[in-house]
Amino acid sequence: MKLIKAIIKPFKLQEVRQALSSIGVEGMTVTEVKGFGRQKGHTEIYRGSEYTVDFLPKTMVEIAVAADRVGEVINTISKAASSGKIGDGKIFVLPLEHVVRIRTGEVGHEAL
Amino acid sequence: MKLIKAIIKPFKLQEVRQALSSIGVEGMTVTEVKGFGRQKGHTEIYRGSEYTVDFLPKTMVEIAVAADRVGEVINTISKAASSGKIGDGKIFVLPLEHVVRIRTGEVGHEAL
Amino acid sequence: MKLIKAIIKPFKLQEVRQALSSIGVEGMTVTEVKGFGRQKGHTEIYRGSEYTVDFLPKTMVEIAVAADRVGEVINTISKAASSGKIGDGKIFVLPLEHVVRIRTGEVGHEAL
Amino acid sequence: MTRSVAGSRWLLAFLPLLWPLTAQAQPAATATLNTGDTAWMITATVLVLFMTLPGLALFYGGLVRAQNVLSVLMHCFAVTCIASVLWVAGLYSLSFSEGNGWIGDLQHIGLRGIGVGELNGRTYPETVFVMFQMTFAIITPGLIIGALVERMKFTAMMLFTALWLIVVYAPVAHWVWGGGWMQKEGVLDLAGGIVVHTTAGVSALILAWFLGPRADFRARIHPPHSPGMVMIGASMLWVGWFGFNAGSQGGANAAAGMTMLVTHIAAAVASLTWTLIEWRKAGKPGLVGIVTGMVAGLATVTPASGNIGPMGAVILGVLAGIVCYFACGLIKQRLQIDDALDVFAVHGVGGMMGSILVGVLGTATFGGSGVTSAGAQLVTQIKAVGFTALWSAAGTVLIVLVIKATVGLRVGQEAEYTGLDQAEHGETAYHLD
Amino acid sequence: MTRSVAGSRWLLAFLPLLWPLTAQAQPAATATLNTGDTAWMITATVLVLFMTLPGLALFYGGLVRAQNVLSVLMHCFAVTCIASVLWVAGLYSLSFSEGNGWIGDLQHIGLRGIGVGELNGRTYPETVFVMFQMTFAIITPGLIIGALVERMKFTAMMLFTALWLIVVYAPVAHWVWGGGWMQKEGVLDLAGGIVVHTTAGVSALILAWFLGPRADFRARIHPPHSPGMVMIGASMLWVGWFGFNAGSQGGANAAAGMTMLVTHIAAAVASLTWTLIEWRKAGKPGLVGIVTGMVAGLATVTPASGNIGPMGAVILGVLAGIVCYFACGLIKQRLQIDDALDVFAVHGVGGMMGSILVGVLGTATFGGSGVTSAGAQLVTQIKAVGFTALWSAAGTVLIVLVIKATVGLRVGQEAEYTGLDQAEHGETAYHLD
Amino acid sequence: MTRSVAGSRWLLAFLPLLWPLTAQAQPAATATLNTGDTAWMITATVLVLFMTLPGLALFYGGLVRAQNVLSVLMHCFAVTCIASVLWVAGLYSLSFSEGNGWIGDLQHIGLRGIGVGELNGRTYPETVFVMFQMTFAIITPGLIIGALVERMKFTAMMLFTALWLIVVYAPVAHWVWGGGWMQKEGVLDLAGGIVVHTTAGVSALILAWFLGPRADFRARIHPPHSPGMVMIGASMLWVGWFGFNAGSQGGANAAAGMTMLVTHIAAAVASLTWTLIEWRKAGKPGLVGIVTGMVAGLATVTPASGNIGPMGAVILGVLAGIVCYFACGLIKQRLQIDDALDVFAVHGVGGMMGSILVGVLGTATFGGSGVTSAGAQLVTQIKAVGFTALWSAAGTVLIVLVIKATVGLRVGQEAEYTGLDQAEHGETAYHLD
Ligand SMILES: Nc1ncnc2c1ncn2[C@@H]1O[C@H](COP(=O)(O)OP(=O)(O)O)[C@@H](O)[C@H]1O
Ligand SMILES: Nc1ncnc2c1ncn2[C@@H]1O[C@H](COP(=O)(O)OP(=O)(O)O)[C@@H](O)[C@H]1O
Ligand SMILES: Nc1ncnc2c1ncn2[C@@H]1O[C@H](COP(=O)(O)OP(=O)(O)O)[C@@H](O)[C@H]1O
Repeated sequence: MKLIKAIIKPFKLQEVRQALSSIGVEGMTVTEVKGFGRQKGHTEIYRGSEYTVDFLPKTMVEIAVAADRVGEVINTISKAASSGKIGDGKIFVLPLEHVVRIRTGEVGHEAL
Repeated sequence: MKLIKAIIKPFKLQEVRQALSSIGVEGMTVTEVKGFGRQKGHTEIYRGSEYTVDFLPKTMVEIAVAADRVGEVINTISKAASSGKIGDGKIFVLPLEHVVRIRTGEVGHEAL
Repeated sequence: MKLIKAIIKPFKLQEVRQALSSIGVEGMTVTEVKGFGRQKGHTEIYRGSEYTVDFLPKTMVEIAVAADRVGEVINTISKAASSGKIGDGKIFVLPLEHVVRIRTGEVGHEAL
Repeated sequence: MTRSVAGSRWLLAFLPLLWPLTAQAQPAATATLNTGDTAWMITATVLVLFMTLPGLALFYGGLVRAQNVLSVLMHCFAVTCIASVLWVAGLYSLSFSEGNGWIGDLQHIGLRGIGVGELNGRTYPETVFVMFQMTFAIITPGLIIGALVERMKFTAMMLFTALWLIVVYAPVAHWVWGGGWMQKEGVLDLAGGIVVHTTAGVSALILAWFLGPRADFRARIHPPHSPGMVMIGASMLWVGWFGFNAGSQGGANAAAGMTMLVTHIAAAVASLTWTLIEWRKAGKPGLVGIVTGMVAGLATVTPASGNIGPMGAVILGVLAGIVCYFACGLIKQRLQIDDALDVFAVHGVGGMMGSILVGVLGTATFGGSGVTSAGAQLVTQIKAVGFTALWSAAGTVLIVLVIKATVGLRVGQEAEYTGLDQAEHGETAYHLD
Repeated sequence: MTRSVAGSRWLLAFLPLLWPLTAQAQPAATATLNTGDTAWMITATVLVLFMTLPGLALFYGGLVRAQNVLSVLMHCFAVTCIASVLWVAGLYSLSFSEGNGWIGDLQHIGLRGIGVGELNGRTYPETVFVMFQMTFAIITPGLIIGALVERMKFTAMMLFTALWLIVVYAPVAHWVWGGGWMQKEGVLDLAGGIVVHTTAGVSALILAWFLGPRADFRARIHPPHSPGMVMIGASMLWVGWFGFNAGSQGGANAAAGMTMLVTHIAAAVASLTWTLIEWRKAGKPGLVGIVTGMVAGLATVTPASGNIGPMGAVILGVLAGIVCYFACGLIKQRLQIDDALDVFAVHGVGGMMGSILVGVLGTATFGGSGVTSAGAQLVTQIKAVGFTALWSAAGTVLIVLVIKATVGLRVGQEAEYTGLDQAEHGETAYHLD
Repeated sequence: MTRSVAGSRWLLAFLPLLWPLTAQAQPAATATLNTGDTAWMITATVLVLFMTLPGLALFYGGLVRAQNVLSVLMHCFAVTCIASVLWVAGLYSLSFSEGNGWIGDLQHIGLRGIGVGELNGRTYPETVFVMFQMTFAIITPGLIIGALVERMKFTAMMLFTALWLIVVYAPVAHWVWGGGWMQKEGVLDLAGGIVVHTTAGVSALILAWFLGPRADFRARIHPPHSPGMVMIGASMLWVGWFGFNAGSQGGANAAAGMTMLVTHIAAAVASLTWTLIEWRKAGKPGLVGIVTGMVAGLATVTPASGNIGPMGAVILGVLAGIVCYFACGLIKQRLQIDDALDVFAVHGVGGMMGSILVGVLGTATFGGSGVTSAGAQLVTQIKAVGFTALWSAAGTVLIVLVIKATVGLRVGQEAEYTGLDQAEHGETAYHLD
């Protein structure tokens, strides 16, 4: 099993969710994060002084999936999250050793 | 060492913390997240129109532990976080290669 | 490749970012988290009653890097984040199997 | 004057008389300044300004998404400023100087001729009257903001406001309150069911239709980002509304007292009515619901509050709660018009309803006063409401066309997604960490 | 009249005289309307309503957890509406029409007989008096909300409010202000130390006891979710309180000026006193602390503000700061009663203290006026406070039993954990992203 | 009296006459109480208090970081309390009793001799005058808070306020409004361009310089944590300012009406002017900008609002928008003085500008009144502004030295990083989860 962490632009969350849902992936956990990268933050100007907001609001989507679905999920996310502009984000894949569903005690693929 | 990520219902956080504390696990990092899964969000109704809040507030607890304590920790969390209802959440276990305690420079198990 | 997760004191974020930037690491994702550990929370007193705030605000910095840069990055973070006081935080290193840059489709080191 | 005759005369009427041929002296005013009336009118003016800043701004600001709240506050604030300047520049004169039945003249342009001691037949200074009426000219376009939030360009909104005040507000204010034809026909509208709520409500609906719905209006609308902010704003509207209605009696007199009382009763009854319906229909009584009911009650009682008694207030309150509740669903769900914050359904429908029903509830039968023949008064009221609605609609269409041809109505798609706060104003509402 | 005699007579007193046998004409009122008094009384009414909406609502709303803030705002708003309607329906008549020493009659039911021009012996319209007193009947049950937050059912709260206004508020208002027995005995209570703060404080304590503590009251209580909101609300209470106290002088007169002054002094002194104690005891001077001190000072000075001078105000301010501070700890820590927002300790204790001490501080020795014999006045005051406290307690017990037997007092455990905003009202306070 | 003479006399002047040798009877006042004037003055007092609590507190609180917002609210609240107590204790007497040209005497210490019925030659009670002027003594040190936020110790701030009121405020108030030398020279300052804005603005700048900049002032300043809160506060300032300016006319009269009108015009024009400049310079019109423009406009018109007409108000509005906008950049960017919330640039510069320009705009040429010779009046005004600025600067330096030698000015570095809310007050502003 793998844990996929995708950092995307916040306004793409809906599209990504729908796309994942259409390939049968319904479970995910979403965190609001701040991104630093090539895409730069912005300045806000108050009373003639510049104030730097150097991070960008981003959304992190974490999805645990069976190893054999990783490619499909990556592609789906990539397509849905892409705007073609800088700052579209990244997808990270981490090994996932074990999963438990708290309610039932199911483990492994059952628990996804 | 392993990194345990548990997604639980927010109001269970206190119980989970106390349970972990009682088995000697004091360190953890907690993030507020939004969950999507089988448990569905809710609608809020304003002036006769339905507004969908499709995520559920969840709490993610991350705990780095020695490999030999993983089973115990999972059981403890499972018990404390369970309400028996849908949406109780999941526990993910990831391999953890290295840990450093910033203050002292200790590494590995020492640093947990 | 590795995913480095550093839990630091929020007011050290600027320094950590600048230090990382000076060794050429510009990309990172930052999350506000609540920490529990040896450093204890505080009490707020209202109208003579004590209210416990048992977590501490912490900042989690996640950085994906090539395996050969891990040591350098850890050292840089350690130095910049250290105040020598309890609660300075921890650095966790996790294996990272795959990275994709959504905009270009680049993968692996290219995508970092 | 029938509507067809009116229609044929108005173009003529507007032009030649704008500048008074002879600066007529005001009829010798025998009134002297009364400090109690003056104290109350200054206070009432403050209260009505408070309704817009920050009352209405918060009421509206809490209803939108967090990424657009500042743009709403900005709109309300900027509208206040632009309306104030235009009022002083010429709109007060157009609205309240003599002119003809359709529009005032320009004798008071730039407040010419309004000296410190001028009473103009009132018991309080004309400067205070100018200010009091200015706060109405501020809040009326302010109400329209509710229809255009989360997608209209700031420049377009400003241009709209300026033109709308000239084309719609000033004439209607003149007709009803400034000595114009409706006033001469005996229309009853103490504090603006016609001048304020009908004009703003109808124009809001038309504007919303031209703007088109917000990006995700059909798929999913977002809940109010801060119901608490909505409630704070609504509370300020409630307390300020006493300035609005009781202030419209022009003094600290017995009529102001009764107006205050019936205004309050209608608000309380409408709140409870709305809440009960919502409780039944949606399963739970909500905060946004109860305060919306209150606003509906106040909008509805406004035109009638000078003529009804407590019984009339209860009736209007109940009707406001019921009719405005269902009007919201009708516009948004059935007609699928994204009048985002329900300006037409709450203010427009309420204001029109109250403006018409005062014809009945102002009779002694219902504990009212000032209406002797319900039938005749109803005709007068309906004609006035109908004509004002048409005028507002036509004026709005005209202005929208001008804006479309010049600065454009709507922000780009990306700006809408990012939120207007960043895109239009370069600011972020909540930096909480 | 001794308490035992009172006890035996009241049941009789309440019943037969409710409906006036002959609709007595009011004694010929020679007063004429004074516009200055009217201007001030309308303004004072607006200020007192502003105290509840949004003042008190924010003061209380900021003190609870984020998941319950909307329910607090909702409670305050709904109480305003229900109290308004009941006041108009019959409570005004029960409180302020003639009746007997225990309760008014029903001659003004539905505001019957209160015409536009009616002065009823005052210098401002009776409609304004109805409104002014209504705002007191709103805020008094509003205060009780502080005791029941985060766990009481909305239906139960509404039912409680309605019954409590009938059983507790209207009679006590009649005794002290409506010509009832306390007034005849010469009780001093300008603006409601007895009628407002004793009744609300005692009832809050009893209700909190019956409700039981919030889920985690013993293990860990949660800090105020928004001290800033608390401060905003408190500030509005401060400015509004001038309407409350100075408005209770019934006109824009010299007495109102002095009342304003002593009210302000007590508030400022109590704030600083509280803060100094907190600074010493808790190590830091906090915002919630200083504003709580202010509210304590205002509650304490309220009954006395018509009779004391600046020196008396300083004394009451110091006492309010000290006594109310320690009362908070006493109730919550010692007695372990979860009067969540300290209604009894702050309002009840303060109000009772001020109501008693006016008997001393109103003497010329302390720069006061209106009290010639401190001893006799003290007896009168203590008797009135004591009897009112007992009546309030008994009334509350009765009502609680009714509610327990019908709709039930408390929400379920899950609702309490989730928060009342979602569970009871289906809303979320902060959608900030 | 030339400045050099003034300089040589003041030390002498202050000492011997503090305690009146003979408690002189006030000149027989023939005025009687006017209820309308009284109603308005009570209301105006409430409005000015509302400007500080919560108006100014929110205006400032929204501009700082989330970790310091409570400390700002706390400062405003505590300043209100301490100023109130000192005012009653002795400052009112020093400011407004007879004394000499430099300072009043102590005949009204502890409000001695101010009875309920005292009018002291006015048409409203002296108690109300005491209260009205107290609200000015509250907001003036309140303004200074904007310079010291995010780094000054709470104790230091409190000590500063107390000393500053004695050393700077009370004398200047006496000079200009209390019968002192400036008043005798015919200085015009209706509502405090000199007494309020010049003193506060200059002192703020000096204090900011001594405090030094916030930790990351050069590297990166943080945007306002809540522009919405800023706007709410600004709106309250706007509505409250009518109490400030029109209230300074001392009654509900024709002059109050004109003052209200020109005050409003200047605010609206300054808001738009500022916004247009910002739009051009920074690319976008922002909410914080437009409301800052408004405050600049109000500060600027304040001293002139008793003497100018609408034309003068427009001119002052335009100038306020332009000059204050660029003053902000000048102080922060050029001079690198961290007057954090631009107290000098907005209030100080605006107030001084208005105080001087009234000498011209108060002439009939500009539709004003009360100035016959612009040249002579300008000299009087400039002298008064200049001398007050110097006095304020000197007083502030003195006080800062005292504080440095005692409690210390600034919190430690860690407290500054953590935020003053936690470090100084033990509280957290937003517990939203
Ligand atoms: N090395 C990295 N480690 C962790 N997160 C990263 C890294 N590089 C980029 N990110 C995240 O991805 C987001 C987008 O990256 P950015 O370089 O701005 O543009 P792009 O996605 O087009 O390459 C960043 O805002 C940050 O949240
Ligand atoms: N595949 C997944 N990857 C990541 N998080 C998941 C996944 N499935 C579920 N979750 C998280 O677990 C929470 C609970 O899951 P849900 O399916 O609602 O109920 P249950 O825990 O009873 O299976 C979700 O809200 C989400 O945060
Ligand atoms: N075992 C752990 N798993 C995950 N996070 C931890 C763990 N231990 C500590 N942390 C995180 O590191 C932070 C600092 O740890 P703490 O024990 O307080 O001090 P120190 O860093 O000096 O050891 C905690 O607040 C928590 O966020």
